Amino acid sequence: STTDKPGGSSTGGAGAPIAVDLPRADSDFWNSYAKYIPQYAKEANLNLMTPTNSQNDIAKLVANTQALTSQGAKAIVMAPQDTGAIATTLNTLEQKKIPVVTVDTRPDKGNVYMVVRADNRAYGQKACEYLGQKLGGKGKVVEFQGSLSSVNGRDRSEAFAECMQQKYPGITVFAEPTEWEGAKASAALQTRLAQHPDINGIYMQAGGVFLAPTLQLLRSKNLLVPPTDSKHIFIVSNDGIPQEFDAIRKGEIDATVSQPADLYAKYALFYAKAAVDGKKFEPGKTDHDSTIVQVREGVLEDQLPAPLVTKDNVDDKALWGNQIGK
Amino acid sequence: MTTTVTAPAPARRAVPLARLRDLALVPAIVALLVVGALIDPVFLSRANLVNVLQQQTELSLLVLGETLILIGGRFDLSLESTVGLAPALGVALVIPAASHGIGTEWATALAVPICLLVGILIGALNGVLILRFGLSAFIVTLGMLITLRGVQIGITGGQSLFDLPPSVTYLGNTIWLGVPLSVWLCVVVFAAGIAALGWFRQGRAVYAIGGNADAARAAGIRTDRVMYVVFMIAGLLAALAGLLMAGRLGSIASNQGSQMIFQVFAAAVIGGVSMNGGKGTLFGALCGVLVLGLVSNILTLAGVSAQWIQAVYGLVILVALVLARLTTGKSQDS
Amino acid sequence: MTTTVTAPAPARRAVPLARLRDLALVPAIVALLVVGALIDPVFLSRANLVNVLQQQTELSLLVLGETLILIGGRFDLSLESTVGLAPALGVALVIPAASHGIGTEWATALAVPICLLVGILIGALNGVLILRFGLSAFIVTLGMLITLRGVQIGITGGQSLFDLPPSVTYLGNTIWLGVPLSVWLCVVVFAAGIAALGWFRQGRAVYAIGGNADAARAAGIRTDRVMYVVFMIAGLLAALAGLLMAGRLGSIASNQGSQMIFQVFAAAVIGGVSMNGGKGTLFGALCGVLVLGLVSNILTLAGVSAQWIQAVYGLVILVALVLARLTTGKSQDS
Amino acid sequence: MAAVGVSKHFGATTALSDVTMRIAPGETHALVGRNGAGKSTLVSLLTGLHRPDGGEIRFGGEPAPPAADRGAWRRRVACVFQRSTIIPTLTVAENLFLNRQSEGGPIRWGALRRRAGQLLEEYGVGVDPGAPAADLGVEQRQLVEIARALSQGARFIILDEPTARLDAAAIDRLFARLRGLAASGVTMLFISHHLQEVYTVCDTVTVLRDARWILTRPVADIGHDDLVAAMTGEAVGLTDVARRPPRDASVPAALRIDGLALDGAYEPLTLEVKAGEIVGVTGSGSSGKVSLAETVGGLRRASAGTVSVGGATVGAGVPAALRAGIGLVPQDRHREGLVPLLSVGENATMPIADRLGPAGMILPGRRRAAAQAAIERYDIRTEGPDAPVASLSGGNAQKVVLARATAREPKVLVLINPTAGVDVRSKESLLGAVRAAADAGTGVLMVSDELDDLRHCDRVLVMFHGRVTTELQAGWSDTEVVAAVEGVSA
Ligand SMILES: Nc1ncnc2c1ncn2[C@@H]1O[C@H](COP(=O)(O)OP(=O)(O)OP(=O)(O)O)[C@@H](O)[C@H]1O
Ligand SMILES: Nc1ncnc2c1ncn2[C@@H]1O[C@H](COP(=O)(O)OP(=O)(O)OP(=O)(O)O)[C@@H](O)[C@H]1O
Ligand SMILES: [Mg+2]
Ligand SMILES: [Mg+2]
Repeated sequence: STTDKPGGSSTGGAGAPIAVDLPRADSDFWNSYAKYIPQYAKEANLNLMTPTNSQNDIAKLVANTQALTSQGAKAIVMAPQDTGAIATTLNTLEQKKIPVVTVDTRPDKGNVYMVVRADNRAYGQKACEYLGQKLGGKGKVVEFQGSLSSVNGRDRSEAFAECMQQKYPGITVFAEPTEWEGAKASAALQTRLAQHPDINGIYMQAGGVFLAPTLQLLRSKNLLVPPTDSKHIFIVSNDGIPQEFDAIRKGEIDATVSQPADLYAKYALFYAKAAVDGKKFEPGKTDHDSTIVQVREGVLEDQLPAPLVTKDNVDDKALWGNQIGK
Repeated sequence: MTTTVTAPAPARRAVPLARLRDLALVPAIVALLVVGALIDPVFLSRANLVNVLQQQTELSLLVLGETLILIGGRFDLSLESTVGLAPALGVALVIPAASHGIGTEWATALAVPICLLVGILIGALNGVLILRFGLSAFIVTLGMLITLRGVQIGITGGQSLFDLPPSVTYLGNTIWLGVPLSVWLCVVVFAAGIAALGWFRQGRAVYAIGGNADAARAAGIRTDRVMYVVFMIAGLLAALAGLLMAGRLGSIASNQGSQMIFQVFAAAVIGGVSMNGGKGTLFGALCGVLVLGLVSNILTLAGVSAQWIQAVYGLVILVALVLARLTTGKSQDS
Repeated sequence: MTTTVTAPAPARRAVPLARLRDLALVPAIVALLVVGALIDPVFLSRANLVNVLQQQTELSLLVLGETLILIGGRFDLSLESTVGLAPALGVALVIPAASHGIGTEWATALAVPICLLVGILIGALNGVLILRFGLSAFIVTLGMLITLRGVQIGITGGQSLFDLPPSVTYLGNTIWLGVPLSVWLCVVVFAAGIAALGWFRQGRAVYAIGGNADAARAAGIRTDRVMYVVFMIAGLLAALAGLLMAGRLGSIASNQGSQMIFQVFAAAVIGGVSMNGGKGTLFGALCGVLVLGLVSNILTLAGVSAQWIQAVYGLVILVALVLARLTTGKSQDS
Repeated sequence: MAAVGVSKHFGATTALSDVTMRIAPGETHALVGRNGAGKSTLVSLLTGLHRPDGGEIRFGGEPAPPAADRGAWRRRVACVFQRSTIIPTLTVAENLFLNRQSEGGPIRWGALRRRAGQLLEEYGVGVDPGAPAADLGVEQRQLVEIARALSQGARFIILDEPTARLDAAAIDRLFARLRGLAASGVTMLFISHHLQEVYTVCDTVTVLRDARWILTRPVADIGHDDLVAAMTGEAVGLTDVARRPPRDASVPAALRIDGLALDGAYEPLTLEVKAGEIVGVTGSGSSGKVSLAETVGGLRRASAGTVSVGGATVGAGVPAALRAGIGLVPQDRHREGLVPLLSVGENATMPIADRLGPAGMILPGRRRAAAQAAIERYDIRTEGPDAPVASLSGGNAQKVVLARATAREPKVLVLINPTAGVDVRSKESLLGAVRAAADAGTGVLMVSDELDDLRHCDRVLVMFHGRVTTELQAGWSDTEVVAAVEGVSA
């Protein structure tokens, strides 16, 4: 609803108000995350303030944070897409003794109570290993890079490039800048296919934006063939949305790294509550299949598992993409 | 009084500058073709050139609409949001709620007509605000740009629409005689546009309105009515571009078309269309579209690093401009 | 022939429309303050209002620069890239390569002067291309917008710079008498601007140039020189805005300032500045900035759902426009 | 055709108040009045461009068509507007046939250009129908507008100051054509500030003053002085131009032009204007007279030669010219004369902005005072110094331009067609001001097509194809000038 009483609790829970800022409203992954937030807040009986949305704009995030603080938030969950520019805000919040949990991204500077994140370098790594293995160490791979100004895009790109260079030097990688835009990816792939008709692998750093354009293009070029066909192009995606699972079931793509939208929401709220309650965490294994690491002084990071989904485990009920309707 | 009438000043045949300006980009296009061929022989392959054309179809339709409006002396920024909203609405009204539809589940055959109708309505709404209420075109369409995109996000909840009915994907996804249907479509639409602007009264009226609206009114042109039609045509073309894009990409992202408006203006203005109205041709604008398409294709083929690609792209555009200036020798307007 | 001399038509004192137009947004601002107070008592708290002001400081500097250029009848889209590039270059030249610097490691005291100088140079470059080469301002600055952003990404590799020297963070991060220094700075700069445009020769010259450049030239105004200065001032202000933003955010993202230009134009045009030159005031533009800031603050406080916030924002802007139109009763220009 | 009790207001200005005027079919009706009397406003009502606030327009007894039906208006009335309605971005041919390029169906450009060529030839306009209208000179534009209006075949034609920008030969050609049209039964409404023309071509005359109707009479029944009295509301006649006392040969030269030339416009020319002397320059279209004045005023850069004022050479550019003490009234007040959005006061004081306050500051009080002085001195009809200059009528706008040119009390005044579109009384006051400036020691170079202007000159130079061919001392006869302008020796 658009008119929830501001500052009030939309979940009706008790305790200190906890604020959540959503990073954007135009991506499937984050919209799923947004849906999980109130759901888990209810489960944990939290006093959740109406979430704000910073629309992928750091200036809006800062403004939202200030507004939420004025409205009495005792802990803030955010997902700064620009990891550099949030530093000052974090300092301010620290001075005001308001703990921050960041989701998906780790600030370059400044202290936070906990970073809830999957290891984005691992995404790139997993994709590289899967492709390298399927291609037998040689071939040509197109990589749709995310925006260079986002840490996730950079981590995935760097890890993918390093791994390819070290482990599979026989594979040529074409890294296409896309700014997370499907149309740019489609145009680049089309051009690249004309230049190198023998391309046999694709790594997409975000299934939400690249999946449909890629499939549509390959379909129109009759390149969407089963893995048994020699013309098959191996595709690894990233995100774990239901559409990707469908495509895996149909054999149109081969794998995706499931970025746990549900766990992000669940543990972001979990740590926010823990912070308000004054709990402390130490590096090491957790009770939910993950590891807390200390990335630097003042910053702990809970690295949630991000499973590689292939035809073998695509129907696993535990995957968040199988839990929501499309 | 008797006078031998002095011979009228020698009517030196003026160089048809408008004509020249139109062709100003042809050398640039040739140069780009040569550069492309040198960088990679694949560039000149039929497949690659067809790709370039197909990738530019949506942009070219938007540019056509925008050029009409610019020639008429107005302005429309909201086209890029129409590219997203029109097909999104058309699709959301027909697909089931499970696929992020609105839940109305109208007959799928209605998707395309709804989409086009939405485009026309948006154009009409712009027209009402600008022509009837006398609001500034820039700020109205900027407001519409934001609002329409917001409505799309609101309706779809920010999700991409994946389950497109075949009628929607048909246009952007069909090949006729080895060339995408969308390319044929553009050829037809541009031919019609060039004919209308060059040889028909209603088309010439747009030039007159952009050149001097008062004079056009004095000459009996129904300036408002003509501009309403122009805004609606532009909306329709934007909706059509949205359909093509949806078909080509197989889905409608909630940011479909976003950021295109800068490219639209770049293409039109590089192609010699004046921001002050009354000047420019569709042929020139089309050349502008091709230049942009060729430049990005070549940069992709050349494998310019992600780090520097944007700087190179911008620089190439600036150089193209300076060259166009030197070839025509005509100062451009602000 | 006899005629009774008719009395001259009563020269009723004309309502100074320009003055009225200036104040057109004041009721809107008052209305927003009331609405905000009703929605959340926090809204009227000193802290919140100071926040709103601080958040708008950077935008307001850009709007000042753009308004000067618009009044002079030109156009500059590249300001938003200057906001990023100028401080990025200033910082990259002084910080060590390990912090993503270029490696020159000049004296840190140079960061701010370099930043401001870069802004001025970019303005001068725009001036050369537009005034000297006679290129279209729209397309030149669009090209610059892309190129400058590309250069910033190229230099920094797309990384944010976050080891900023204290001189750079000082301006955006200091509080004087309970109010951020950046707010004081804006107050001073705007006061200077309003005085210059209203009561100084060079300021009035900008209006004359935008109103009719030929007439201004015939009246002895050095039109090109004035416009060079205006472009350089705008570049300088954009660089300053970049410094403020860098200080406020504690780092310089490679997309710092990106997407701001739409807001800049929205604020200026809502504030009554004409896109056709010669019309508008800094006070009006400042009101436009405040309206935008208040609207977003209120929408945040009201907790409008993420799904619909953008649509609501756009709609509010459109409504503000229509209201401004109805209060002044003056038709706006295209 | 009738306007019955029409009124029109623009904001606080009353442009027409309860004006009733009937024009009988077939008559040639003159409409005269001072600048700002409301003539052009009446035209805009009669052509359907504006709707009257009160009263109504009727054609042949029937009410006027609805405002939206432009086609119906155009069938009833054709008009040459005072403001240019030429569209500069289109070709001459298309301007001539705007919105009637074809009878439906595609336009045949070749045929259109040929038709345009014929039409232009009939009116003696030597331009290429395929050229963009932006390339036309002021006079050629005016001729194109006239040709367009007369060729539409309407039975009622309005001409709002058609002759203000034409030279004598073109005016003669126009009048010959108007007489032909009148003979064929076409009704005409003719507006001019040249009362001579009213007597030459019109049957009836209507006078407007201060937005009100004053009288309608057959021209034969009203004398020149009475007409002027009706227009001005003062029962005084025009005085003959007083001869100026001869200049003393020892007076120093205010302006010296030495071998000045502009390629393609005029050939090297040497000329001296003494302090207090008024030198007229005339010639046909494209004789180079305007270019000459513009070079002296700093608007154009000479290709050879020098201009000097009081012995010191003047650099290129307007600022240098201003500094040297040259004031300029440019040819086209809309293009180079005024900044429409700014106030009367600001336009009039633009060149003296540096004198209105310390350190580049402009003190509003001082500006208003300076502007008020100029308004009074030139009798500018305006609501006051703060009114936007765009709201002035043509003649009053021209006075603002003159006020601007004389703001710095120049040593040399360069005027280009200074009285174009200015009413009789204002013309007198304008020229009186010029004479007063000359009497105070200013050297005046006046480029004009109008014999009335030239009569105030101490001597008149006639240019032909870029060269001064004739020099006439005061006391010349009209035929001498006309002959010299046309390039035939008298
Ligand atoms: N669009 C307008 N807005 C405001 N005032 C106007 C407008 N048009 C005309 N006026 C005013 O109406 C009055 C009549 O103007 P109009 O142009 O009809 O005079 P005119 O008799 O044609 O004068 P001229 O001989 O100088 O052409 C003037 O006071 C003028 O300032
Ligand atoms: N800067 C220039 N370069 C080349 N040719 C020019 C230039 N200025 C004027 N001319 C040409 O010189 C001729 C004289 O021009 P000018 O405008 O001085 O004539 P004019 O006597 O003022 O005519 P009119 O009465 O029509 O204004 C014209 O043929 C014009 O096209
Ligand atoms: Mg008039
Ligand atoms: Mg001339």
